[in-house]
Amino acid sequence: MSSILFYVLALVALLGAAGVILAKSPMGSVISLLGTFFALSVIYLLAGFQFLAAAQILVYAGAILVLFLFVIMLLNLGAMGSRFELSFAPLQGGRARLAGAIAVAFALVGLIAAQRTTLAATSAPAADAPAIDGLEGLALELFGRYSLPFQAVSVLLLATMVAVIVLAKRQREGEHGGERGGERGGDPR
Amino acid sequence: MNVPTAHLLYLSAGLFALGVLGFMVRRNVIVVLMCVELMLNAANLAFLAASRQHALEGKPALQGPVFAIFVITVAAAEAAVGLALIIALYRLKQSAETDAAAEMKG
Amino acid sequence: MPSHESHAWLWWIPLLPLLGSAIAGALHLATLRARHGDPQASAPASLAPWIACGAMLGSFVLSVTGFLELRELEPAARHLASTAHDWISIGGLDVDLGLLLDPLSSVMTLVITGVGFLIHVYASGYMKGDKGYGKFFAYLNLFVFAMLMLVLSSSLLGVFIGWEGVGLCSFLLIGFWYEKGWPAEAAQKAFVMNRVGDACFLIGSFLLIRLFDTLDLATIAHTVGSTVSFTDEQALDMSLAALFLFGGCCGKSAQFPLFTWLPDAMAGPTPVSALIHAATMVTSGIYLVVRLNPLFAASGWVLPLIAIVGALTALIGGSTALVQRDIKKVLAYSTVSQLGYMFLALGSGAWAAALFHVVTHAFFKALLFLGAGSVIHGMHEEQDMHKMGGLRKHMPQTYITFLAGAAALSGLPLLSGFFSKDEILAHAFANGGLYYGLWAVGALTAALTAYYTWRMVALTFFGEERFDHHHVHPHESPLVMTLPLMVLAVLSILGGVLGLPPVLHVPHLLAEWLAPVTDAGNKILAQSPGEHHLSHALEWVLLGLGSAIALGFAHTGFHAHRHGTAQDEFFARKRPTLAATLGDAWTIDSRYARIIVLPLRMLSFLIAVVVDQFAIDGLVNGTGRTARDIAQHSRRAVDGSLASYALWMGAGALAICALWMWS
Amino acid sequence: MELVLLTFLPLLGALAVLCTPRAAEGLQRGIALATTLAVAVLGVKLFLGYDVPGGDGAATPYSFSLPWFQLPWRDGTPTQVHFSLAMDGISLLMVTLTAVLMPIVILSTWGHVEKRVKEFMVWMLVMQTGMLGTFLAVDLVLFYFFWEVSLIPLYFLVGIWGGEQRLYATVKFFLYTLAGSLLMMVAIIAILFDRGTSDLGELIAQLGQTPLEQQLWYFAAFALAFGIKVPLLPFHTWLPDAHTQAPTSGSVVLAGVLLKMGTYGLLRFCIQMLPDAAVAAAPWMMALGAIGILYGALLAWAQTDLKRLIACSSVSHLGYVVLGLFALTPAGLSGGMLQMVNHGISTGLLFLLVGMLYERRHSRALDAFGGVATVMPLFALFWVFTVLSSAGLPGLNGFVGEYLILLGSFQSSPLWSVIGLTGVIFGAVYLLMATRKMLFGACTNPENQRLTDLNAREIVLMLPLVVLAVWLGVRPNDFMGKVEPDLAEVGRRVAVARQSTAALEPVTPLTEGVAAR
Repeated sequence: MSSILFYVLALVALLGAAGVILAKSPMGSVISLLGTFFALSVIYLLAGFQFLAAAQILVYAGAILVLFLFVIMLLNLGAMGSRFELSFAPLQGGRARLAGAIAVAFALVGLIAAQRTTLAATSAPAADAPAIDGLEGLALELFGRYSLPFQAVSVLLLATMVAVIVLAKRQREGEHGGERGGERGGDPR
Repeated sequence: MNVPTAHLLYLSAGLFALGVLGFMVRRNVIVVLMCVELMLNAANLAFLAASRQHALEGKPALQGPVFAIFVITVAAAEAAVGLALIIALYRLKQSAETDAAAEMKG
Repeated sequence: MPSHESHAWLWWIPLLPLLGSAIAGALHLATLRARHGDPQASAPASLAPWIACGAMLGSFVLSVTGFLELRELEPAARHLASTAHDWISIGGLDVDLGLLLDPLSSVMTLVITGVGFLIHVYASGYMKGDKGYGKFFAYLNLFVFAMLMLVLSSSLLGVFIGWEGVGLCSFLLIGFWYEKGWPAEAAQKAFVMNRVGDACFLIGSFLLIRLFDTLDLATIAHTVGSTVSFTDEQALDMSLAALFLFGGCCGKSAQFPLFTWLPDAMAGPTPVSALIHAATMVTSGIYLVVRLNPLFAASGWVLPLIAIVGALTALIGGSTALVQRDIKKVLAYSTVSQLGYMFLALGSGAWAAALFHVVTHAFFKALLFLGAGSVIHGMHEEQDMHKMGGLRKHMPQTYITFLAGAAALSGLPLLSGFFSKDEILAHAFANGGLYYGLWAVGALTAALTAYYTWRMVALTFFGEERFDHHHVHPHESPLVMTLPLMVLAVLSILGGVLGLPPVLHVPHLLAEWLAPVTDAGNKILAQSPGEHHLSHALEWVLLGLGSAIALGFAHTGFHAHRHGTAQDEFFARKRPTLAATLGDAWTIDSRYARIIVLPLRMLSFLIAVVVDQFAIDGLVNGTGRTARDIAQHSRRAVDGSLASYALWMGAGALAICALWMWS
Repeated sequence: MELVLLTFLPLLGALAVLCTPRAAEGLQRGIALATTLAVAVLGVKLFLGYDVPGGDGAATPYSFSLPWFQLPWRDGTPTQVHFSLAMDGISLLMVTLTAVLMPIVILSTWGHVEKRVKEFMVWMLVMQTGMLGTFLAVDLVLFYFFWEVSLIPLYFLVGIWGGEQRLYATVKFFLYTLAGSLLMMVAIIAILFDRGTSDLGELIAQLGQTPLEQQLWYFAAFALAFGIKVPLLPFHTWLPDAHTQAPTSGSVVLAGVLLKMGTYGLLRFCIQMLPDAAVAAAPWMMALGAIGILYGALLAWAQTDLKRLIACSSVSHLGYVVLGLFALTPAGLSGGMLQMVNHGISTGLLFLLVGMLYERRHSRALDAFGGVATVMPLFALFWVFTVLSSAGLPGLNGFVGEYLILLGSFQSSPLWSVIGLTGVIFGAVYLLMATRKMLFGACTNPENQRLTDLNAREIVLMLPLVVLAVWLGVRPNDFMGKVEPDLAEVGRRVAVARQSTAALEPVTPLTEGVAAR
């Protein structure tokens, strides 16, 4: 029974992904992306990764997508009230055809790579088998072997925060630097 | 679910291909960023599929999730910086179209 | 082999002229500096002729003492070798520079220094007042030094030093009046043609090294003379060596292929023509062949070739001299013709006869050139015979001496020319076979010689005076010029005594004197087929025939032109094409210009412009340009649109995946 | 120890010049002249003191070695690169020529270098260090180091003080030579890692064992690098440009010494170090040399610019040297060696004379002159003397070298020797053509009439070279006596190689074709 659920969720994920590309307004893309994330989260659950399913929802859907939403609202890009339309405009034109070809090629590469791996089909695990990413195993791994990358990632996050503040801060008058283009007349360039 | 790992990987390939397509086709920078997120998710899925396979064969399978976690954090950082850039770009050019910023040419 | 104790004094024979040349040169430079002061000062240079003549006299005296010393020694051991200076001992090549006075070189030194001294005395009068007075004597003495080195050196490379030194001095002296422009071209032509000959000379020397592993002339002559049989490979090398050495001689002694420089060399002052282009330099080729006579004797087919080239050159020279209007050109072509005779003699194996003709020719040709010089000097640089005539009244001494020279040249009986020329013809006749034809050509040329000589005498000294009197006042040359003429006249008349024909039962002085040198060659020739001596009766017939030809054609030549240039105009009108071709030495020179010089000049232009600038340079600059173009194109790809960058990234990532998949 | 002093004395001089104030040009010239004179004195002392090493292979009297740096090699053991200089018979003549020529070059700059004298002197002295080092280096890496050091200064000398299109000329010259030397570097590295040592002595002993195929590849790389520098036929187009645009002193040094680094390299690294490959490639190199002679001569004949004509004559003269060296006979090798020195002297003199003419008349076109001899007799005297020395008149220096080369090449292959011999004829043609156009004829052009004759400085400048030319012509043994043993040694090694290659199956044309490029 759960295999059928997987294929349904797979389809949902793919449609969501397509939705992201084809949505007319960025708001539409955000929503379809949200759909993909939910589908993926359930797939993780089915595959036995409980922690990661939760993480997917909390971090991806909860944090990153909210951030996107926030930015779209801030720059009022998406037409608020409109329906969720799709438009195939981006797929027209020579450039799009080339992009399509590259995307198809990537898909093929992925498929061939997947076939080549020796991962034969296996029997279903017992329904109540413990989660693969059991917390204590994961914690031991994360803070044991991968403690260095863990520290590195935390530094990365710190750096990102600093960068974001500097980049997005609105320049108040009297401070030089940053927004030069705007204040002083037309830039000669 | 006794779905063969290969199918999981097909899904991941499909998602990745769509991500790439969006990345190259869309003109709105925010959607491009989203496609990048999509690609990263596809990668995550592939990690976990492999980890699931190792777990089913009884081998230690914790590397997958750990990498997935790292991918998530990196994706978060990348999205944050990307969006900050978009805000700065928007303030400069009043538009989020990729073609707006075309001065940096050879 | 050379006597053991070394005669260091021999070195003084060539070194005296060298010293003279250095001092004269210094004097010339002194006058240059003095001339910066006042343009007329030429005091220092006036010393130059005394020093030059002194040096010549000194070396003549030394040559005579050397000759006398040789006479005491009994014939087989007549060699005076000097201390050898170790010149090159590099890379397996050992060359020692030493001087060797033996009968052959002593005769040559006597002629060079003797006639040279007379010419120096003459030149001190002829060149007086010339701006480069000191420089002239410096070059003249340098020339004599080079000629003496050529004649006295014991090794072939020593000869080559003289060989090129002589070429250099003839270049400097022909182009002496370089302000006039065309003498410089004549000088360059002479030097380049000599260089062609020298290149053949060098190849000959390489072959000799390959054969005998030494360049010492005595050893080479000795080895060839004493070796009984040669392998055919060696024989080929020897004939090739002989051929190439003969090529060198052609260049230097103006024989058929390389003779066109001699008539142009008349651009130089007349004493130069007398010394270099009559008496000494042009005879160096004959000296070399006589010096290596065993090699040439044993070289099989090369000897007849030399004879043919000699006869051909004689004919060309003789026929061209018939129609020349410039008195010096007549003498120049006559020299070419007489040199042809000498090589005809060498070709028929008569080494002594050839050298005898060298000596007599030196006397009467120098006399004729100096006589012509005195005429030109008197006529204020006028050289065209059609503008002369009746000068015998104005220049009696020059006229008489000129007559003696002309008589000797045309071979009138009992004079030196008669004996030497007929001896050559007799030897040619004796060889039989092919040489009969060559004898006929020789006899014909003897007739032509008599004709053009007396035509020259008639046009210059007889008939009415064809020059305008108020401009030109012909006058007799000063004593310092006419005295050498008289001495040379006496020598031309009595010169025959050196080599009286055997039929008169009187010893042939020169042949006996040269015996030690020419024996080896004669022995080899004796072995070759064909009888080589004439019966007495046949000799008398030949003598009679020779004198008949000489007298007859001299008479016709003189009387045809006695009354002026009518005969020349008549001939030019009736046979214009023949007159033109003969006038231009059978158009050989213009053909050289068209067939050799022009294509080479085009080739050099082709190389310089097409191959060098266009092809190779084009290639080099081309690579530079293509690099820049590639950079230009790739710059356009960076056009600032994010979308295209995204595409490039996608394609790049795809390529890497594909590569990774299929590696 | 003297070798280190000899090599780095010019560098000290350069530093001294650097410390002088910019305006003190007289002082700068003085220091440069003093340094070069000191180097000349030291060079001559070393030359005179050089006694031929006794038995075979005895250590050469002057040698100096110091470990320099290490390079990782196979299985951990590092290769040691030495800073080793040594002067043996082969480099003796060239070192002395470099030392003696430089003071003359510096003295000649009084006439034509006015602006930025300080940098000029510094670059000249640095170049001298580079040149001396190149001839003395006995370690491949060190050789390459000095090769580059001597290359860069000339780029600036021609580039700053040159003629009108100096930039084009100097960039072309620099890139051309650099491309060649990079290839050489590849070969050096390959040898270093193949044999584990870069010391010439050991390499000479060991390189015999490497397979002929590999030797040919090394030979090709070295021959190409040196071929460009010599310049051999197809790679010569940079020389006329570099010479016409270079200042007089620059072209004297370029012609006098730098071109010989190419032929010296051919002798040292292509023949002495790789005898088997040299024997295999000899016919091709002799062909290039002989054709180069004719090509250079015809090229010179068609030139209208005087300096370009002399540059093309250098192509022809160095064709002789290559013809001589690759004849691989004792006469050829010694002739090639001697001709290197001769060419330095006669072409150096020619360029000095053209420089003096250029300083007075500011034109190099042949047609601009005519009848100069009437106005400048002393100049005419020196010019005719140098032309004769360059054309190889016996009694002057050109002849002995030329004769030995032609004799040597005749012994190994008569065809190329005869072709080279025609070069003798054309050599006279273009030199005399230039002399006639310039010196003889009537002096009509008013500008020519105002020319002043040579002054004392210029005569003193040329006297040493004139004396050397006559001395080399009359007594060449004094110079070659010291060089003979080493060249004989090279000749012996080549003879041995010739037998062994004759025993080997003949080299397949392919590899030979490779070696030819």
